[in-house]
Order: sequence, then structure tokens, then C-alpha cells
Amino acid sequence: MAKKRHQNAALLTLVTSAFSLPGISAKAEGVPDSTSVKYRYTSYVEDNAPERFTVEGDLGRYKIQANQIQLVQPVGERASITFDYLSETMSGASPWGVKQGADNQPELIMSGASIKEERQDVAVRLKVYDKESSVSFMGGHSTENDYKAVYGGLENELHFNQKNTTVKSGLKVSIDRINPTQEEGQSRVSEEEKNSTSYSIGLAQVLNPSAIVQVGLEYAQLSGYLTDPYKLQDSRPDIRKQTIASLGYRQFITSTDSAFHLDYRSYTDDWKVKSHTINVAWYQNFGSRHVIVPSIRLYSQKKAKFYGVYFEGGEATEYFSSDYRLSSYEAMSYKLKYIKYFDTWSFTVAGERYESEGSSGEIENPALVSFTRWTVGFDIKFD
Amino acid sequence: MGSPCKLHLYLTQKQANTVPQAALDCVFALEKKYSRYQSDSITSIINRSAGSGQCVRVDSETAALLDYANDAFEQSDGLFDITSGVLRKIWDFKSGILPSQETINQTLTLIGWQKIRWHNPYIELPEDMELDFGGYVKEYAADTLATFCMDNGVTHGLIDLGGDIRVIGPHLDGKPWKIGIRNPDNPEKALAHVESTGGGVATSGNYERCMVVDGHRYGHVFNPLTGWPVQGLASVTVQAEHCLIAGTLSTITMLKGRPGGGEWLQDMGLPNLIIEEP
Amino acid sequence: MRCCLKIRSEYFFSIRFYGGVIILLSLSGLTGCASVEPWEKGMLAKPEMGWTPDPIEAAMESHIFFSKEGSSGGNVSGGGGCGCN
Amino acid sequence: MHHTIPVCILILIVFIVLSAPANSAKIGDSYPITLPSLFDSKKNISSNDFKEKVLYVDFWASWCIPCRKSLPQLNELRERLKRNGKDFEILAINLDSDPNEAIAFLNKYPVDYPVVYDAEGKYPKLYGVKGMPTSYILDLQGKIRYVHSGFRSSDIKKIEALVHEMLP
Repeated sequence: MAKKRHQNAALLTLVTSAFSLPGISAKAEGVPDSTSVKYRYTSYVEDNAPERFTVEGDLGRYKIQANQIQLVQPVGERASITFDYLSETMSGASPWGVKQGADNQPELIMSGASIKEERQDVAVRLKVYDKESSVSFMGGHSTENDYKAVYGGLENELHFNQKNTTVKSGLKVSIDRINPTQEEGQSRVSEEEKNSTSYSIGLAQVLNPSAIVQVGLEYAQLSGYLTDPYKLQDSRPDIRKQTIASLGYRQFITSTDSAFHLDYRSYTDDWKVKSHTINVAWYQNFGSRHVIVPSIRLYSQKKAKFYGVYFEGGEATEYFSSDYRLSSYEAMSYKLKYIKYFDTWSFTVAGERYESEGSSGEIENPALVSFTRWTVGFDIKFD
Repeated sequence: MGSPCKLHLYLTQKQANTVPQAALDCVFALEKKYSRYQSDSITSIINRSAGSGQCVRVDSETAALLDYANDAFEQSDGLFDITSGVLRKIWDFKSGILPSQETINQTLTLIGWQKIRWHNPYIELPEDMELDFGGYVKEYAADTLATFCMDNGVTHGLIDLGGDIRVIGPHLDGKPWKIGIRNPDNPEKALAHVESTGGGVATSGNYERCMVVDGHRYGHVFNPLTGWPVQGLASVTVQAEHCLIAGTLSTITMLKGRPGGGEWLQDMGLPNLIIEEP
Repeated sequence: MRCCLKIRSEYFFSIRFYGGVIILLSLSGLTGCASVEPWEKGMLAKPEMGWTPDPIEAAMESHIFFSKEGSSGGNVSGGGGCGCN
Repeated sequence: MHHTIPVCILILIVFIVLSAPANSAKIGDSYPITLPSLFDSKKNISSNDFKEKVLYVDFWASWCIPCRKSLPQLNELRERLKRNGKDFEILAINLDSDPNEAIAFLNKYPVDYPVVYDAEGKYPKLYGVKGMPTSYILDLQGKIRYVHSGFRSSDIKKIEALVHEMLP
């Protein structure tokens, strides 16, 4: 049997054709992508209730300290599992309600004693991807002493057009159980349930080698006990239908080695709450090791139809809330972030200042929050 | 698969507990999937649909096998044809009677891969036409089995599926496997040996079944273009990286006959052994 | 400083905004062919060009905004819980 | 700020008008490559220099994530095939917009095979590259025999088996 160094077109055609057969080439365990671990510590501190308002109750500032860990573990060559763990401690007084004080000024009633609570949130996400698509399954569980939530979701991404176009769709479901801690002198519910379902579709399109745009639509329906058990005279409809449209834009600027982010969200629901959110960020690289990211977020909201600063009593009001979150107000936050890259890990520190204020022509709700947030953390990649 | 199959594998104790059984399951699964005789095989499902005007959607493995058949058909100028199985029905070797040319001509109208509508993953067969994966699925099974064994850490062994051989790796001491090539005149005796430390060896012979009519020998390998058994070569053995390739090349060479087959095969540059008919 | 940055709500609630979003959606649906080649995506592949470059911090942010503001949604990051206080 | 929406609409319209269909290389086609070396722009390297070899043409870029795995693994494969006496070579075509990023990448993940630089993206267009990385196996006549898009570690075995089959 003589060997001959020669290449024959028919042979090569057959050989390459045979290579599409699943049994022909060894499946061989692939080396998985590297595992990554991320950690963040966040400190969130609210300002004192504004001095210009009279306050009844505890003045202690509301604080949150949170630890977050995320582990991303590839499974084989076509899937990855992400574990998320969050543990946060919340302490301080929270606003109960507002009453009309002397000289017609709103007066804030804070919860009597300082609250101390813990929340833990565990979530797992499995993402399976193919050449032109990916599917994610997500499930999680959040617990507080008075609140439990179980949630799950499904997300699908399809790439078209040499990956220049991506269509995303998602479904999220959450089942929440509210079990308010009873305090004397308050008539509260014992146990209530709240469900929410949200559907979303989105489309991302590459515009040119340095810009990409994304549009999204989301419809969410909340049903069940939507009243806030910790607020005075709070009574809300047991259904809330939300529609959210969003737009995102990313532009890379080669001359300055920076990236511009623009995100806009328009929100409306059947409680007549409407809001607009604009977030602008600038990612400035300094060499390949340092990134500084200033960003600004503007938020504007119109009040719910049953919102009022004071509870005026009477028989005509089926629904009522003086929750500041349902009032008309505007908020602005500015943030600065710094990322330092090392060979196998990176370090992040971010600070954010958030301030809100009632819309002009409205009586400002004294419970509107302003806060300062600090986040530090690191990302590690194991090769 | 209708012929004796042998697995020679060097295994660790741990592998010995699982690999042989799983390997057999692997072969039986392919047999079940592509057998003409099992009514729930994909072959039977496709064949039953012939002439119904309905197309059948096939799985990705079957699709790859059909694509391969299409390439082999084109590269062999129509000689490698998985629709030629119907010729077996008119050539009855037990009877010793040749079919009439009229019968052959009628049967030829039911042969021709080009008459089949194959748009991956959909296939549609005209009435009375049939597919037969038997011409290459055994070779493919040998490769699949070898791949399976290698995926399970087996590095030394030989798979013999009724003469279609795939060597996983040499003997433990590194010595090559010796594979005997049958003498067409005396099939119990080896005419020659080839050595292999890895890769496929396949033989296509015209001697296993035959009939002699008026002193003329008629073998069981049919030319799908003429409907008659091919003549000229008694046996073709090819060595290639994969058993499937070796098998396809030996089949096509056999169909091309003498002298075209030998020349065509030499052009491949693969080790081979051709035994001509006397 | 804050008064300068105050958003003029009347403008934002105008029909032009919703109109804009709808037109964008329908236009994006029409884009059948690619203009950016696979090898030209170096800039788009940079981490700072992602929709959510830091998903874990984004999850914390959206949880804070969810519990402190009257509207939420529109982002990918999940998470549950009340954060009612 | 309130100009954002009209600007985006304009960009989308322009984009639709500019769209054009892409070319695609077929099995059996032959497109010889001549490009300057990434490290020495005065030195041209051509695919015709490797006519006696099976040539693995690999389109890559430093920002392509699978390339971090594919380049080192291809380098090992080339080493292994060379040791077995196979006439095999790799020609890597870099498509970074900034060649310095490619050089920095190769300092981190060095390879022994030739790397050329295609500043204008001429060859990926000609070959019809559909994703990064994409590779083409050229036979001794320089004809395309195999196209592979993307990279997973298991692909190395496939390429190796294919080269063995092509160079018995």
C-alpha cells in the first residue's frame, strides 16, 4: 500500500462533508470559560427629614448597608450559571404619613421607633446560548421578616443580520407575601398577597461601528394587596397596570477614548402615575487601566389620581394615599464612578447623590427623600 | 447489523463497568434508527411517505447523513446512490434466474438520488422510491463508536462492525493491529494484511453473495445506472482516517469497476488494496 | 443649581415623545440588512459599550429606585423584595 | 436633551439607505492573500508562500473574546502537527482598527505563526467573514476546503482530524 502525498477534490469534499456528522469528530470536553466572582458593598444613607417641615416621631436617618456577591460559572461551552446573593440591613425611621399642621404646613409623621430589618435575596440564572440565540431561565427568593417574594423569569434573545440586530423578549413573574409586623395602636392586615407579571420586548440595532441603539416596551400587571401597610390611611386599588417604553443609546468616541451612554424611560400606569427618566453617563478611559464615569439621572413624576398630601376624611374617597412616592416630584442624582483594572481583577468605587423636590405648583410632600450612596467592590476572573 | 461485530478494547476497571454496554447501546440505537426492517426507524418513516406528496422533517444527524449521501452521489457521478436498494428485489440470488431487461428498466425509473427533493431538513420521495442507509451507516457507526470510546478515555482498541473497521489506537504495547483481507476465492483465508494504529479500514467485496448463470458470475454490488451487477473488481480495501470515508471510497471504486475504479482510487492518495476479478 | 436642572414636565408628557418611541420601534423593524461587518465591532465589543456594564451595581441601583420612587421597570436586572419603608 | 429623539430617527433612516448585501466565499473558491506583516509593514506575506502546505487562515481581532482561547490553542496545534511531520501552517489575519492593540494582545498571548494586518478589511469582505473569529482551511492548491465560524475548545480536535485526513 503505497502512500501518496496528493490532494484530491472528491476526497476533500467527502471528508469535509463527513465532518458535519455528529459521530465523526470527538466531542471532547472543552475548556470552560473562566469563572468570575464579583463583590460589592453599598452604604445608603438618607438625609434627615427636612428641617423646614415639622416632624412627629423619630428623626433617625434611614440607612441601608448591603453586601452583594455574584458568581458566574460556565457550564460546558454553551451555558453559564449565575448565582446572586444579596444581604442588606435596613435601619432607621420611615415616614408613616402626613398631616396638616399649624399654619397650614404639612407635618410629617415618622414611625415611632427606629426599625431594623434584614433582607436576603438569592437568585440563580441559567443562560444557554447558541450561535444566533440565547435563552435564560431565572428564579429567586427574597425574604424579610415581614415580606417574602418568590420570582422567576424567562428571557430570549435572537440575533439577526450578522448580529447587527437583536430581538429580546422576556417574562417575569413574582409572587409576594406581605406579613406586616404589628404595632400597638395600628390596625393592620395580617397576611396579604401580591402578584406581578411583566412581559417585555426589545430590539437592539447596531447603527455603525461605534453606535448602537435599543428600544424596549414592557407591560406589567400588579394585582393583590398593593396598599402600603405601614402608611396611615393608605388604601389603593388592588390592580395596577404599567406600561414602560425605553430607549438606550451607546456611542463610542475614538478621539477621546470614551463612551457616551443615554438611557430614557417613559412610564405610565392606570393609577395615572407618569414618569420620565433620563440617564446620561460618560465613560472616560485613561489608558487601559483607569476608567472614570460621571453620570447624571433626571427623574420627573406626575402624581397618582388618588394621591393627596393630607387625608381629608369624608366618604367620597374610595382610594387614598399620601405616600410621597405617588406625589408629583422631580429628582436629580449625580454619580461618579472609578474603575481600576489589574491583570486578573478590577476595583470599583462609586458615589451617588440623589435629591428630590416637589413639582412646582404642588404642595411638596415632606417625606420626599434625598440620599447618598457609596459602593465599593471588586471583580475577579479565574482563568 | 446482520454481520458479526467485534469490539477489542483495552479498558481500565472503571471503564469496563460502563463503556462496553454503553457502546453496544450506541450501535443498537443507530441500527434501530436506520434499519429498513424496523417500522419505526427513520428510514421506514421516510420510505412510507414516498409518493404521499408530504415531506418528512429529519433530525440533524440524519440530515448530515443525507448531505453526505448527496456529496458522495455528486463525487461519484451518480454511482453512490442510496436509492438503489430496490434492485435487490429483482435480483434473486437464490433462484439463479436473471431478471429480464424490461424488469430492470422498470426498476431503474425508481432509482436516482437526483429525483429526490432534499432541502435540509425536509425530504420528499416520489412514489415507490426508497432510501437505504445500509451502504454507509455501518461505517458511520464504527466511527461513532470510536468517537464515543475516545470521549470516554479509551485510547487503545479496535472496532469491527462486520468487516468495517475503525482502530481507536494501537495495542497497549504500541504495536499496530493486523487486519486480514479476505481472499475472494477463499473467504476463510486472509490474502493480505494491513497494519493500523488508528483510523478506518473498509472493504467492499463482490464475493459474499453471488450467482453463476451460464458460467457468468453475478455479484451483489449493483450499478445504479445500469441496474446490473458491477464487474471487474473482486474486492477493494481502503484505509483512511475515518471508516466512513474508507467505506465510501471502496464502494465507489467497486462501482467504477475496471480499469476506471483503480485509477480513481489511486488519485486519492490513500493506502489501498484492490483485488481484480480473474 | 437644582432649579436649572428641573425638568419641564409639560414638554415630556407631550405626544411627541410617545410618537418618537413608536416611530423608532417601527423603523428598527424595517432594517433588514447589515451595514456593520463582524470585524468592525471592536468598539462595540468594549465593556464600557455594554447596555449594563456593571450588572451587579445596576441591580442595587434599580432596587433602590424601585423602593424609593413611584415607578419602575424597563431594565433587565431582576430582583424582588419590597423595600417598602 | 430634548433633541435626542429626532436625532436617533435620522440615524436610523441613514442606516437603512446605506445597507448592502455581503459577499460569501464558497468551498472550492480560491482567493490568494497578500498583506503586510503585523510587526513589519514593509514585509509582505502571501498565502502563495505556503502552497505546499495545508493553510489555516484565521481572521481575528484583539477584542474578540473567543480569540483569547483560539490563538494559544492554534499555536499548540501547529506545534503538534509540525512534530508529526504534517505540512501545515497558520496564517493569522488581524482586523483590529488599531494594530497596536493587536501587538499588545500578541505580547500577552504569543504565537509562532505569521500574523498579517489587514487595515482596510479587504480580505474578510472577500472571504465573507460572518463572525469573529472565522477560519478557512485551504488545500495544497489554495482552494477553500473548510469554513468555520466561532471558536470553542472542542474545535481543535476537529481541525486536527481534518488536517490528518487532508494530509494522510
